[in-house]
Amino acid sequence: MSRRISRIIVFSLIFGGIACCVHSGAALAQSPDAAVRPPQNVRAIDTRGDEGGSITVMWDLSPDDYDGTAEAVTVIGYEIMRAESPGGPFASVGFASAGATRFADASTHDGTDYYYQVTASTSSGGPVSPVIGPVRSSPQWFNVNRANVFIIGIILSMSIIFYIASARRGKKLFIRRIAGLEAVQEAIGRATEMGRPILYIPGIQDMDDVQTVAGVTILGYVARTIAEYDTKIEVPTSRSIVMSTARETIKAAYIAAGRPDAYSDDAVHYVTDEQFGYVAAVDGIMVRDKPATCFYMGAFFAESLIMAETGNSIGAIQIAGTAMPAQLPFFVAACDYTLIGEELFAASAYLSNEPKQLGSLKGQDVGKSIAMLAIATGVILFTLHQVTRVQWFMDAGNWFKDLFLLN
Amino acid sequence: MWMDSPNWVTFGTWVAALLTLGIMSFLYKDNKVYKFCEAVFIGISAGYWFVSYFWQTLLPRLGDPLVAGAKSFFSGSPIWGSLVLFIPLGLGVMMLLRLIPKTGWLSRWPLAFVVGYTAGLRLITFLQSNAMTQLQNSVQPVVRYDAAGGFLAWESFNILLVTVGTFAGLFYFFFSKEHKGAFGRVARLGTWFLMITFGAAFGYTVMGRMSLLIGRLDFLLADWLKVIG
Amino acid sequence: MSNGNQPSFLEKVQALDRRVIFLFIALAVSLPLLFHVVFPEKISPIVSSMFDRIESLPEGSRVLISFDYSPSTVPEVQPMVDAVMRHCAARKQKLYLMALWATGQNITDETIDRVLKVEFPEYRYGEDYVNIGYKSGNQGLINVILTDLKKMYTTDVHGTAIDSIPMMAPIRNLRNFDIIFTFGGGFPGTKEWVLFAGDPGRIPVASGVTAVQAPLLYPYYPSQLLGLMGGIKGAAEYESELIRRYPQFESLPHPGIDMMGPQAVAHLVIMLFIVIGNVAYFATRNRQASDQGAR
Amino acid sequence: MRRQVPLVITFIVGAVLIIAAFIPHHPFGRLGENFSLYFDIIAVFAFLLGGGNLVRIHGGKFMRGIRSSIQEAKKGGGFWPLKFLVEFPFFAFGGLEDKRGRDWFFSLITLLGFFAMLYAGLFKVGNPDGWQGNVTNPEALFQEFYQSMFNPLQATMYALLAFFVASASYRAFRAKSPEATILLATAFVILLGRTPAGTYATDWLPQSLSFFHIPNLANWIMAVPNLAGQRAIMIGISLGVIAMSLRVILGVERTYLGADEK
Repeated sequence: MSRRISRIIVFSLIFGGIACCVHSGAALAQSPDAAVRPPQNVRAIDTRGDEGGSITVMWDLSPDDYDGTAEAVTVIGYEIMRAESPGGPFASVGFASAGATRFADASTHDGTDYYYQVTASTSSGGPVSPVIGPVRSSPQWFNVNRANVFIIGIILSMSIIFYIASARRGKKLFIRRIAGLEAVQEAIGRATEMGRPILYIPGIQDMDDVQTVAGVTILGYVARTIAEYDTKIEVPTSRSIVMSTARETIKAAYIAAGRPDAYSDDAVHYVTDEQFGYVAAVDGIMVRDKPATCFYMGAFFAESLIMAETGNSIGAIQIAGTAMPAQLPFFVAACDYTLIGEELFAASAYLSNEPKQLGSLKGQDVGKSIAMLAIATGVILFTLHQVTRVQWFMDAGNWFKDLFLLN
Repeated sequence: MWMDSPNWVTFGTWVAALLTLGIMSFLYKDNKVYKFCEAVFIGISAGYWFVSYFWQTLLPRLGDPLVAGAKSFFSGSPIWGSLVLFIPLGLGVMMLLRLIPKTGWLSRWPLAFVVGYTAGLRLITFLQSNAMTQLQNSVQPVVRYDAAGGFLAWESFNILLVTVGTFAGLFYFFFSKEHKGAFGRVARLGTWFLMITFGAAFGYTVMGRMSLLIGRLDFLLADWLKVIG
Repeated sequence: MSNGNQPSFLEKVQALDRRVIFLFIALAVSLPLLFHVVFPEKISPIVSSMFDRIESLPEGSRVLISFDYSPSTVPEVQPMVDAVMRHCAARKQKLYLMALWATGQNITDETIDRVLKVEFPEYRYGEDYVNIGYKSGNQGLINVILTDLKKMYTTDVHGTAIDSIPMMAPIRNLRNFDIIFTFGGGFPGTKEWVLFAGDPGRIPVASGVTAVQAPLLYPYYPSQLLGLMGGIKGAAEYESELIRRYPQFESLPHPGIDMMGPQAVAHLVIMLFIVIGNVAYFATRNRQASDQGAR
Repeated sequence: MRRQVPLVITFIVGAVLIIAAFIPHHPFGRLGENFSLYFDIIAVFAFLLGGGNLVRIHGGKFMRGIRSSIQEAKKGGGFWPLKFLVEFPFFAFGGLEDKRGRDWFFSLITLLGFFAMLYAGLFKVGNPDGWQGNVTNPEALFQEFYQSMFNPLQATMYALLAFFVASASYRAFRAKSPEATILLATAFVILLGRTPAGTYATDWLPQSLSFFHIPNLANWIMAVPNLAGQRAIMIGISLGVIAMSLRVILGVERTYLGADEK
């Protein structure tokens, strides 16, 4: 909530700052004794869409604030004063710089009556506005400021859920080949032929990273094939929860393949939470056990290239997938196949080959179409404004752009 | 203190230097010294993290509030705040029930909580920070004029290029359409933009990585061998 | 493939043992370190624009330096700060030091002790330089001091009243500074200084940031940003220009230049290997093609 | 039943968390924060499993290894503890892939490191402020271990990247296809732009061609085409995450939950 308030402050400050500073040089020459007038039309309301504890005070600029034409600026800012009774005593709760027209007082107690007045500050005191109030703060049940996030979230979610549902009803969907995932089968087959193990790295982050969740679900489908082929798999993990989840996942895959007896907890073992300690161990496993195939699926940081290069040096087939933009180049350079960003999240759906999972991929495509449509609309509106100079396009463009504004 | 004595400092430097060389020996080939360093690293780092979790999470965020809650319980004050903590405590204990075969299935409850938490939280954060912010930044005129009304060809071209590149890149990610024909060509253009992104990031990172090596060599040459000043 | 079972030299080069590359990288970094190999850095326009500005400002000009970083980025950022500070002091300009980051205040003190007090003992606190320290508020702070500095800063870091410090007398707000330098690598930093002080106040802002940050800030140059240094390379450029104009600084530490020696050699070695790899690749490919043609 | 309850938990936790993002009112306003605390606490409990696993693996290796070493020493009679001590270095540093488990020595090292760290940290050994002291006090034994062992090991492992970027770029940057050529060319220009050589190489270009001045070209690549690629990746990722999360919350994707036995 405080972020929202600070955004409001920031925006008012931007405009206020621009407004006042252009002429503040001239202001210095002015005598500070010139009588300035207080801010007009002061209002105070409960801050919208918050969890309580905040009241927003608004005002119209003092006529002596910079208004675009005035030669001089004498008001350097506004002091917001608060009291619990109309007679005072009033104490300052904050300061807004010149040109600002609102301030969020985030130090209120819900249900208490407050009275406000706003001082137009000059370098030597300043006039005060009339007292307003009472006003109380309270928490709300819906954050109207995030209505746009809500609506866009609904649109994107619905497009995905719609296609999951329609695929479940049996509608046939086309999904293109994804080379990296087509190679999974072949890579497991190769390890089986060579009688060497498969190394699976589910990233180095904990389960609270959605990339790790993706990595573990992909592990589920990989493990199913492994169980059928009776290949050995090694999953060193750098987090304990990932270890537990990976064990559940692999066990389920062995049961699904009808070979629960072949499963052993030893396939998955914890190494250390430390990023580079983990890598030191994984490198050791690679050069000693010489896996035929290495999977890297999840969230990676700098260690990505250390593992991928060591894996390359032992001649393993390597399939990587991550949504860490900074590490993608290294996987692309050192691995045979790399799932880029979105493909990592699509992988488990693709490998599952279940209609409803594939349906969600179609939904993602619709989401991308919506995103492109949105960009195109905004770009066209603003470009039309530049070309035609018709203000309406600018207004429409700004309205449209604000749909994606986080506040 | 004894640890501040010059001998001890020298000893610490020697330990650090030998460990440094041990790890570097892996570049030549796997060997016993590397294996030794690896074993040290795994042991102390796992211990280090557990100690950190213990003092920085378990005690201040679970232990202390529970003790405080118990105190206020006996003094008759409200204890709702600490009662809530029995939820994570319970989930944590369930996690340990894996160790008992009969109750092992209960450990899926905390896992289900964790995955649900991750899914719910990340859906919102990625919707905001990736989708909406990027869309907002993408919306800008592809034709630009300066204040005097002159056409800014270069700026306009750059923005157009970014917009086209973003679209082409998104085309590449389409799953439900074969990369063939006109669509395929745009998707191909998208891969070119992705390759530029990867090449740029790769080239740009090299300097940072070299700095790390310079740092290590500087330690070996200056602090340990003292051959450079 | 070439005739016979023996792989040709070019094929061997293509599948070069990576340890050969490792060896070259190790040498490329350690030899320049050992023998202090330095390269003449050619100052790029984006750095020279701010160097020249400092150079052209008259004696006694007012320079604001904001320390917007933490110890973790000191290795990358500090060389730039030292170089700029030295330059300003050599030009006898008045230094006003502050910080948007809480961690910046200690770094400011450390820099004063190490650079100003040692190298410029004639510099007097309160007359030639002042440290007004850290205040919270990020861009909000910038915005307020753009109109009224003394609203936020009533004392310096030592608790001395601002009004009793001689060099603070002519300062009412940010517009009284001739140039603002911001050093950092995150939020708040250069972007905030440009948007909240430089643009609205028409004050020249120059900046030194980490290498990772720099590309994100290039769009601001040259209209909104006077100049920009990115990481060690930026520091090296500034240091070498400084030494070129002020040879007396040659004996002082110049970590930027020192670090760039191994950096440049290592980069060149990597590029050389890329070229060799491609030459070998094309040579074998062409030979393959001609072999097939002959058959 | 055993499978249904976890699915319901996932659904409720995920759905409530999404809705709570739009409800500022207590108790939803801070639900995300609270759940993140719960996660941290669960993670500490889980560490008992992970750390236990580590101790079990290396303890097992050590026990098996030392037993077989002692047996070896007992063979042929004589005073076996002395023989054991003499042969110890040979056992410890036997072949890397010692089939007879003689590399128990390394497991011992791991265990020693682990317990030494726990001992130093949990009991705050050598902390000048005693029990009340901060565990990160640099004078305590815990931080001393950190400085002299953890730190150099970590920094060196990290520094290996300098070598690996070199070997990876040598192998990967070959102009084998249009895509690979673009990757190669971009990386090359950026690399060149980071050295003085880049400045000198194109210094002779006239002002009108300043765009092709290597540092300028490198900056342009970073600011324009690089940005386009980044944006496409970021938008794609957001949709991937939304779809993945929905599949998990709705129970369409449930691999991670395991299966019932029997």
